[in-house]
Amino acid sequence: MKIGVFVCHCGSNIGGTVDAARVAEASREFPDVVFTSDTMYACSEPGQDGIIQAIKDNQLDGVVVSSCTPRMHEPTFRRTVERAGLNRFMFEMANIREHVSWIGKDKEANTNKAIELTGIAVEKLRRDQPLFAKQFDINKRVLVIGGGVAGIQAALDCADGDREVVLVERESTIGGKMAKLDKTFPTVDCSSCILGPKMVDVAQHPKIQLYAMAEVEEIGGYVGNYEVKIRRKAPYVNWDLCTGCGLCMEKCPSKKSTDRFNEQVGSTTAINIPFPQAIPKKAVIDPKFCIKLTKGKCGICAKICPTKAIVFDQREEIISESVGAIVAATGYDLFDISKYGEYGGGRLPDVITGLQYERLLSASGPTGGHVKRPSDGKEPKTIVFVQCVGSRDKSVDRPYCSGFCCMYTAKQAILTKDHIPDSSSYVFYMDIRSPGKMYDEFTRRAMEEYGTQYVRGRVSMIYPQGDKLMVRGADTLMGTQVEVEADLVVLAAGAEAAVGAPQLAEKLRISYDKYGFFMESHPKLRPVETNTAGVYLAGSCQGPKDIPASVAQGSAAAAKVLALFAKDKLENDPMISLVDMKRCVGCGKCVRVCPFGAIKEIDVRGEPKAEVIETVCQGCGLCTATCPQGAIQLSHFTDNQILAEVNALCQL
Amino acid sequence: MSTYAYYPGCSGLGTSQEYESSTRAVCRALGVKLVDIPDWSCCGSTPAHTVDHLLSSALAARNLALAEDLDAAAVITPCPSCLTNLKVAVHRMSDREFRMQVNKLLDKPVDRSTPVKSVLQVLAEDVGPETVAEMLPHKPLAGLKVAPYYGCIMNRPPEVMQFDDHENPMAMDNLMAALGAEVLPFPLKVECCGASYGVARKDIVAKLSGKLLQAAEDLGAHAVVTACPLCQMNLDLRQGQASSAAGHKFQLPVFYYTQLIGLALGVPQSELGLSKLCVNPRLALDAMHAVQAEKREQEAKKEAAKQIHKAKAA
Amino acid sequence: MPALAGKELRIVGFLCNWCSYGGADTAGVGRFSQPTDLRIIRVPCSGRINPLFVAKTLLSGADGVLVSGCHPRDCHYAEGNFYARRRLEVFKRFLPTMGIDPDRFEYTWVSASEGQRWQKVVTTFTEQIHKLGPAPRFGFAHEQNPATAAAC
Amino acid sequence: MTILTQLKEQITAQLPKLDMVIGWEQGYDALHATPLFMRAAEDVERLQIGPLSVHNTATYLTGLRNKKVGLVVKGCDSRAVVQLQQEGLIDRENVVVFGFPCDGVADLTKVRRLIGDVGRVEEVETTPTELRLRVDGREEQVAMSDVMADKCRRCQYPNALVHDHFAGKPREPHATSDDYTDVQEFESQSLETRFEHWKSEMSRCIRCYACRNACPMCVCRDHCIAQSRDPHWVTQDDMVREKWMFQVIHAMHLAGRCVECGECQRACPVDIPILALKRKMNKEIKEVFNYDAGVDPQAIPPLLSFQVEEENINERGW
Repeated sequence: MKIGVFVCHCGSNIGGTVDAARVAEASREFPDVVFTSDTMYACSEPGQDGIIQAIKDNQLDGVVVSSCTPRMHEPTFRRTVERAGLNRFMFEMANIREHVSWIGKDKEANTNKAIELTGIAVEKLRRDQPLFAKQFDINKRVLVIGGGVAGIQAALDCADGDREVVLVERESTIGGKMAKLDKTFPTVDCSSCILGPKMVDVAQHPKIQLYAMAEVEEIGGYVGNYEVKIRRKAPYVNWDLCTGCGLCMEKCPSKKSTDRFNEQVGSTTAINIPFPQAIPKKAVIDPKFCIKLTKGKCGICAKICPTKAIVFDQREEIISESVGAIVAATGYDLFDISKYGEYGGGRLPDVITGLQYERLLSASGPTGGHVKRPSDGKEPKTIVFVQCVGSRDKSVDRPYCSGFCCMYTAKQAILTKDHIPDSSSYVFYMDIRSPGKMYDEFTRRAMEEYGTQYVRGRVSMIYPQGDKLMVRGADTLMGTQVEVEADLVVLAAGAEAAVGAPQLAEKLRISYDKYGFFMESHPKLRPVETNTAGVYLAGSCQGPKDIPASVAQGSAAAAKVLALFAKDKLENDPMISLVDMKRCVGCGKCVRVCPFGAIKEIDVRGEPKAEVIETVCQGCGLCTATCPQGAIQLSHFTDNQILAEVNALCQL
Repeated sequence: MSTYAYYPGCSGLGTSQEYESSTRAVCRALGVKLVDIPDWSCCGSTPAHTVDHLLSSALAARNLALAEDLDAAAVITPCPSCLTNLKVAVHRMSDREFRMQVNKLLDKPVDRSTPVKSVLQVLAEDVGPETVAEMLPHKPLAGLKVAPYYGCIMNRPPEVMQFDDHENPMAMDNLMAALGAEVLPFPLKVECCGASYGVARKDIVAKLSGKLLQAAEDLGAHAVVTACPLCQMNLDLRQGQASSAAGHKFQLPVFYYTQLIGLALGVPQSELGLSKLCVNPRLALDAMHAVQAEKREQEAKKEAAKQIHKAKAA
Repeated sequence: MPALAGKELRIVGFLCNWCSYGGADTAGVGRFSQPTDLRIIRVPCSGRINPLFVAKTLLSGADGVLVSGCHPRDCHYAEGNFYARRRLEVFKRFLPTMGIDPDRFEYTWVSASEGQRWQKVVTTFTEQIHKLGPAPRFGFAHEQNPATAAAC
Repeated sequence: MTILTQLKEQITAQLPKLDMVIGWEQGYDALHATPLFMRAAEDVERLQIGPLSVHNTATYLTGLRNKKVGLVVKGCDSRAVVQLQQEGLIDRENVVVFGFPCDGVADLTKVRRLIGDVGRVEEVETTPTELRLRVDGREEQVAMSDVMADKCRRCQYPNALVHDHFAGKPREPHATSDDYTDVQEFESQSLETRFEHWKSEMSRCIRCYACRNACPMCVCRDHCIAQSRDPHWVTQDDMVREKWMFQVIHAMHLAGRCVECGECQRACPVDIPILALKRKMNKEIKEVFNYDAGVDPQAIPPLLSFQVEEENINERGW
């Protein structure tokens, strides 16, 4: 075998703390190495051309590049060696940047380490085999999980791209958090007026199959061929018959049901259509409050329903769908404000969240758009907004910024003045974060035109005094303690991962961070992809986002899906396990442990043997670590390759 | 019930004798067995830890070491300030290095970690308001409106104190409710009373304590209930100063919670020490009795009406 | 290849590609400085790591072996690290009977986002190995077999 | 009727339906038994059981997968049958198990250490408490208590755990639990002592692989990674490291599978105490997973399964 080793300086990134020339020089001593060079930027065009030239000039049949992490440029260099006529698996990388030059300044130790890492790459390469991908069919339907604005956008874009879309929404209506907003910043246009038409498009699009009140139960398969089980909860109403007339809501005697859509500001009826623009506009019975379902009598809705749509014995059902790609758009949920005991959230009725305040402002909300405080229904005259409740606070394990609270608080302060002209608003803030088009101008308007008083400092305590709330905080610009006597306090509750997000991530086999937000493949260059092929992210499930960013990411995810579906066949990753039939004793241990069901038992001349289903195998190698006699080997990570690396490092 | 190693604290022998004697009496009545830590010494109070963490912890730890021989379920003290010193010492000594340094200073090293609790925690958790309520079916304090005031250090910092909600504690509320008293939702439960500024800056204490008294009065309280000798002193002894600062005469008796439990349980006056309070406790107790009398009268009327009704029907 | 004489000990890491290798990359991107002893071998999943690789590495003269994978429940392949956890735990417990200090082998979980955690893991483990010092060795072939040596 | 006679009757009755029945007979001398493969009725006469019937008959099972095989088993042998059945390595319906109560077997290494290499033993008389050997006309007496195999002293399963026929009455277990005092004692020595112990023991290994060949759970046979080049786990170098590595491989491959029949150590021609490695592995498997191999044919082997929250594995803090 003839091996070429290329050591990258990466400008001064590697060259600064590793003697790249010496690494190249020393690599000449490794077995089978016939050519070495050091290059300024191996990944640049001249760098890649140099590799191709060297392969041709020296008839190399394998290449090692010592540079950055293979998670970054392995695909780049694989294409390079392929252009030079080699199989792309006859290539190895030594990571001498992230794992060497960037983590220490001792040039001698770094150089020695870089030489050794290059050495083990050579040893592995010496045992590499050319591998070839298999083609398989692709199912060009896409599953979108979550019907908030990001999911709606992704679904519509995919459907407009002529692909069938399965949209799954947990609540009984799509619209997500945006549907609950009164107005949007910085344009102060009506949220439901701009979202409503999109929701209607979803309902009417022939390519979109919407499952509301449904959750993803189980996901099997792999890119191009996912099998999804969807659990549809029982609304106790036959939605094929329900016309959404709302007669049942008028007559329902159980009027103390939890009003989820209105963020529990007030209560609603047990049979309920969350809001007039709901999609689908269908009634749902809350079994916790329905008198018929809890006590066995009542049934008024069933009597009154003009289409006889009420079905009290309806059961939930499991629906199976086959898709080729998945967009996760599960959004966010709000931080639990009762964790700040000193603010009295959950204890004091007039301390509410920003989203609850949106419902009080909204004309379709429980107060018909008149701001009335929850405790006594009085119109508040002094309103205090508290920023960063559950954001940028390590003490509650939420060190991140939720991103959109500064803006919506400014919006709410403006709207408050519009609703109650003789009111005064105070905003306690840490910093104003308004980096968006027209955003900073908007917060300035709140201060300058609308007279909102911004106080830079944290609130330390909120306590009732008579029918007022005393808000005590620091004004760090004045260097004093301030107390504001408020009628209503609105806490800008931070965004956190949606309830159940980690569980969904596990079903999707994607990573999530410690707060439950889904991990993208690369924070800058692959922001909508995940590390699981065929699974994409849109909206706040990846991290708190405002509406424009969520919509943009929804469209971006759709573009990724459409690009995937542009191919008629997909190629598998050939780094899969293969069985050496002679050595297999048919004990079936590999079959038992394989997480993907990718190994089956077959009969070879009366003897049981294992066989890998090549398009199902994901290449984890669990089987290889399980097989006692090493009869099943993961290509490109065989026992012998790993042993060769160990031996190269540990020969005494 | 287990035995507890009891640490009275210095103020228990001075300014808060009534807290000390009522605590012992209530514990006896509720079956909480106290064994005094032999030869106990000052915990370091407020000055020690401002000067030296090691010496301050050693002062507290000396008492913990002495308590080890008693084989008690916990070391308990009525005073929140002592409690803080003892707990902080335990907390700091969870660091091995620090523990070794402390032990070097002590004749008898600390080698076990006996839990440290307040008497309030023992009454609220180990005895429990349910038990107290069961002992008092006739609800002796019915009609008494109380504002429970915990002070700023009974529950804070939460990672050290590990007791109750640090922003909205309920232990004393629940015990008072068990006696039949009407517990008001006092919003300033954990506010500062001014603490030891009573000596250096009387004006601060007058202002802060005044605020507490005002809030209690606004709620219609007959009395404030405390669990801290210093809080009690600021609110009670300095009520006059607070009144002149506020330009409004407060007349709110300030009880130790153990005095009210003792009163309900029928502990003798000599141990309750109600006579040691500055603001006359009669003010509150009379109000309570008035409410109770009124209620009795109403019930009697109702009963009479019923009798008449029955007689007519007959 | 001997470890940098006098300065380094031989520490070999087996890291899963998706989480821990990425975590080590994140640590690099964040310039979180680390001791230089560790040599990382990349594998797709901690489930790929047969404990016998650890045995082989230790018997071949490594002073320490570190295995790191995705946190339990976060495995890119769903279950690999669950199996790895059982196997590696059993193997770690087996080491004392071989006369090898079990502290020479650790397994842990580091996600791709936990650059700082990776720095801490590497630093702590390297310190732990330096505290233990070089592992006992067999010496060369002729020293290992007295019979052969006598025949020489 | 003695247990042996009863056993012979049962075997004779079943033999026509079977390809063979495996038991023990006298070997090259009276002290050494050897496996007996009974194919015809007259073979059955040579069957012997008792303290000299040391071999694990289950070792042959996987090599006879497509045959109908009868097996005479001691308790420990039956655990190997259970384990093989659990792993799907044998078809239970092809195996007929003949059980009997086992009073424990002799460890011939102990006998030799006691009376020396005496050569050909002419006659052995066994009583419940003694072995009486006649060598060169002279008689040697050894107490069973001095030569009983260690595994028998702590045996909790003296009666076949699975059986289709059973001769005699089941006996009381020799022990009710195993506290692994041997492992604890070994580990009470310093790390250096332990390391040097194995270094010196392993240096005596002649790489005959008798330990592997005698092991009922070593089912890879010709494909054992000890002798393969792909994968190449151990080299042919005559080095302690390679020999030791093989024993670690054997122990690891037996983790959660070893039934402690002790055949590996018995078969070792140079008496390397390798059962200690498997004992240690079993101790840890028991501690972490509360699992005994070869007891329940329906159990799932611990290393081929997992729990999302492991009860006994603590994440170490970093």
